[in-house]
Amino acid sequence: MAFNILLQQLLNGLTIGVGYALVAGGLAAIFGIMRIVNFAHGEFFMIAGYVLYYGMSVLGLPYFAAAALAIVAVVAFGYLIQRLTIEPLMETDPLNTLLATFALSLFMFHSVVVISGSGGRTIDTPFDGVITLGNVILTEQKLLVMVAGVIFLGLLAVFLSHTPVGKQMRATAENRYAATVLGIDVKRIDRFTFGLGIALAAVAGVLIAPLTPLVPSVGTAYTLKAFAVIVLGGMGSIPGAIIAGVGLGMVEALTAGYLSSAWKDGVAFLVLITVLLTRPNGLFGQGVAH
Amino acid sequence: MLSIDNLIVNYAQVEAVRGVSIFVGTGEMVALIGANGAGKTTVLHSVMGLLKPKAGTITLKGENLVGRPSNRILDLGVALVPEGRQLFSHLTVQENLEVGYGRKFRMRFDRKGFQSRLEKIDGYFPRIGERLNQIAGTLSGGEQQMVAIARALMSDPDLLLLDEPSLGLSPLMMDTVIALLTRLHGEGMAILLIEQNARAALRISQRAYVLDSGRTTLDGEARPLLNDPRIQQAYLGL
Amino acid sequence: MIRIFLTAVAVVVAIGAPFVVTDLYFQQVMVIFGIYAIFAVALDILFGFLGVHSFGHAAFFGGGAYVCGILMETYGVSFGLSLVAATVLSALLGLLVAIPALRMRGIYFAITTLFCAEVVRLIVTNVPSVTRGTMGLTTPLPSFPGVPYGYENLGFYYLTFAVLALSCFLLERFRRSPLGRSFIAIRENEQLAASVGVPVFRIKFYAFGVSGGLAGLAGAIYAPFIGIISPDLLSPTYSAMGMLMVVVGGFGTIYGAIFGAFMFSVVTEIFRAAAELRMIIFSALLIAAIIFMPRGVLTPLIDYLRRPSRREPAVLDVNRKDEA
Amino acid sequence: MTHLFQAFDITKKFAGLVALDQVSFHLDEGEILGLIGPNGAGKSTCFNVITGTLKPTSGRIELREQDITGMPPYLTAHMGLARTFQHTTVFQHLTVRENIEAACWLRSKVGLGCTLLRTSSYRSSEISLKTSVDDILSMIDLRHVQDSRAKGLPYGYLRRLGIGIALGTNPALLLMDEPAAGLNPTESAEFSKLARRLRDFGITIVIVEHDMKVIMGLCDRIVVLNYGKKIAEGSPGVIRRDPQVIESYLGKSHDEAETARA
Repeated sequence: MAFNILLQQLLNGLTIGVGYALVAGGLAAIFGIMRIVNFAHGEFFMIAGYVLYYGMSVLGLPYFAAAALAIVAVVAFGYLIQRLTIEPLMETDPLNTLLATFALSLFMFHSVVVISGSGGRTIDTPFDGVITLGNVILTEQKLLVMVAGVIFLGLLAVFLSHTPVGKQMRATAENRYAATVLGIDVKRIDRFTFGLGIALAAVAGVLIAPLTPLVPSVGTAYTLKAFAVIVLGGMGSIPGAIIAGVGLGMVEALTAGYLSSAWKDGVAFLVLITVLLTRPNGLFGQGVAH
Repeated sequence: MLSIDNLIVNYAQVEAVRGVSIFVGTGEMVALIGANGAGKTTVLHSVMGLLKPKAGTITLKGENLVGRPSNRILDLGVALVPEGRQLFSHLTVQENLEVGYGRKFRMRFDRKGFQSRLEKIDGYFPRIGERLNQIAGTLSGGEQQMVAIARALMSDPDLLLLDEPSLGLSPLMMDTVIALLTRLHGEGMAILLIEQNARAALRISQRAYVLDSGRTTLDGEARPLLNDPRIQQAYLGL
Repeated sequence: MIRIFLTAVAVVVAIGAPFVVTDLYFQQVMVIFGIYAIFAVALDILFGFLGVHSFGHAAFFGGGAYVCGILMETYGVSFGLSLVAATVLSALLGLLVAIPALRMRGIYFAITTLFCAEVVRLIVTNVPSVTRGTMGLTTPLPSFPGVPYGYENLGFYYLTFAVLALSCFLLERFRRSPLGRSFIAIRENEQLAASVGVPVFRIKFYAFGVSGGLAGLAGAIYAPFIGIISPDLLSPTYSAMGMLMVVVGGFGTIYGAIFGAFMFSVVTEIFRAAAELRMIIFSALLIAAIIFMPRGVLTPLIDYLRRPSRREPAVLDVNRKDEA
Repeated sequence: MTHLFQAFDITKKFAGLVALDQVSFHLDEGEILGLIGPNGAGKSTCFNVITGTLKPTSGRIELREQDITGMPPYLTAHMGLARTFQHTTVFQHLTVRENIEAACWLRSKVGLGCTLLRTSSYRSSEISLKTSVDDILSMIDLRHVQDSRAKGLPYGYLRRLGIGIALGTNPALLLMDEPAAGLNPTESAEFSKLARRLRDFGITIVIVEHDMKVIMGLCDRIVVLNYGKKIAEGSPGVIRRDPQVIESYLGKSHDEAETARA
């Protein structure tokens, strides 16, 4: 019996962890290549959830169509934001991009509050069934999160290691100067990276949003979790972010299951601050792909 | 081929280059020597479009290079081997070469073109072929320098710029690099070489320019300069 | 001279204003402005003077509010004593945060301060027996000596502006002293400052305490004034609010921080903008300010007015000495 | 006889790479010492180890017979060791005068309380500080621009201001990191004059510099590093003719190279 509870918690943790891995993987890519910390990252996750909600409830679209719409819309919005606010600041004091993305997160958060109110929204997907495996239960949506999440993470890995652009991204992350010398259009890589990072957050948003009541503050929560994850995984390391993301999800689920759900965020922060103090380069060190 | 005329570059408030004119003919190997801080790297960076000159012109085969982004300059046939090698040390040797080859923003990779280019280059670096899957950072210093040169050659340049290729190399490895440059030059590639080891550079070059505090103080045939006391003066002061 | 005159005018106006405009709502807005201004000035000690960019100052503002609220509500401690306790405890909290944070550089520093604030928020949210958790804590209205019942706003008004004036006075005095120059040296170039013997870490550490204490004092006045406080006070939104005020006003100058607070509280209040709309406007303004006016809105304006002769451009004549 | 400064066998390794290998040298009061060597010879590492920016792996550094090995920079400054930086490292947004004032931290002995209360001790120390700052401004010849912001001043001025900031600590030993880099010949000559003036004033100077004209013309003694090792030491005349030094800079001469190949 106790084993079943453990298994159940681990499964829940895996679902959450895949979400963290997607959000943090994008954040790690953006940091690794552009050297900026995107404080608004979770807000893109949140907005994807809201576009999904309105796509389904107002436009009456089916789940997958609304999800696709949400991802496209959020990426387009992110691209616009990158061109308008981040690109002009890339060559200036790093504090500027930090402040700008912080302001951006406020802007997005409060805009959603004005448009949709601060109350929760629930999204009903067609995957509301429950799968029972022995004593362990799993909703179909959670299964979808895991399957789709793993597929997307796998696609990301393949993309980074096997496509020219993926290799250029890793090269740029490691040595921007050498990349420029070799004729890589680093500005273009930046734009693409930002778009990709946002897309991953949006994917996580459309997958996770139906699992929880959707509130505007979920964005900030995810930003903070993603920060914890990329610090744990080694700033800028995408594989590190994925491993640390899944790991954090598990630890949180176990904490929620065995201690109290109120303190599960505390565990993340505690682990984070300990890591920062003892190993400032994170558990897995530096580098985008290794 | 390359013609730099009266180049002036300010770098971090300093007039790093104050009126330098350099000419590299087709298939010519030219050395650019001088003490540290004389402005040699600044000249190469200006050619490569990494720095914006304050004044002066840089033309390649009659085409103006000033104001063009680095990737366009590369397309015109210039490649730079930067100081300190600057490999992508977490990527494999092959990936380093691929990045040097397929720099255009494309999702599909021209594998055929890459292979044929690689075979061509393999002739220069006999041991690169065995090490394609090795992580670049684990190579020895000399091997890294070889990969750095090979990576620059992947773009099939007409003019190769090298910034201190012998820095930090053992004498034996240095000889290998020198031999490689001589061979490339023999096959008709134009080379502009910055080298701290002035004597080694002068021995293999046809012509040389001596830079001092951002100005050309001496130029001419390389061989006669070898034992010219003014070289020693430029380095050690008198 | 102009400075003294302007200061005198400001003091007279500040003292007299509540007697001229007796509107309760106006007084409330002014108190909020004053509290925000103290908070902004506190943040500016780190941002402006030392170039230390704390992203978690809500911890001190909210922390001060909670200390004051809990002491007054639960333990019946007097308002004055609660203020002192809140200031001291917030200062200690500041020092506590500084220990891990100051070991970090750049973004790590930003993230660490942000997370320290989150930890405080988490604690406050999760010990409802003390803080009432997300329900919020009500705080009794204090009585001010010499202020009749029903006129507490006046008490808050004078308290707030006295604190603001005193902290500005001391800071300004400090800023213009040689000791203050060494502080600014840290902001300008930490490595260079250390090379001339300035103990950078120690100064930053104590400044964290002072800034945290002052922010806590602002929060401690805020709690009984508002009457009910919730863990929202500790959220990144409040940290951001302080940063908005400092950056929009232009950091490193005390008047910039006050101007930022004024814009944030009074001007938006005049337009009766809802709280949410105000944050939208201000965050957009902040982004615009970072891109187009990195030195804030007010500083370039004042520089322009201060120029000895406005017709001549402020370009230095480098040849002056050679000609002489 | 005791030396003002002594470095004993300082070694510094970075991840297995030996950047400095048992380097020893000393300085006597009133000397100008040049520290030279080709690119990557370990000059910067040596400089950073002395100023406390880097901790040596082994070895010992003494100033006035006191051990300063591994002391952080702000404490070495207290011991009387000042440094200048490469390029224009000044407080950009302060005026010239404020730059020097900011550097006088060690001279002003009044505490925070006195500063805030403006006590008489504060005022008298402010007056003495003003005189010191005036003296430094005259020394570096920047009095005429004392109220201009550092940002935007000509490069040569900023280099002098950088030296003025170091003088703010009232140093016994001044280390200069490439003080003549980027200066034109007139400015270099002016710099040499200033350095001699500082020496006459009782300040001992170490210069790391690439401009050999400056080094050869200014230094009493020169220490040459190559591959992290001290390869020569002596007067400019000796160093200039030292075959090992020449080889380290120019590479092997023709004949030697031929012999090596044979």
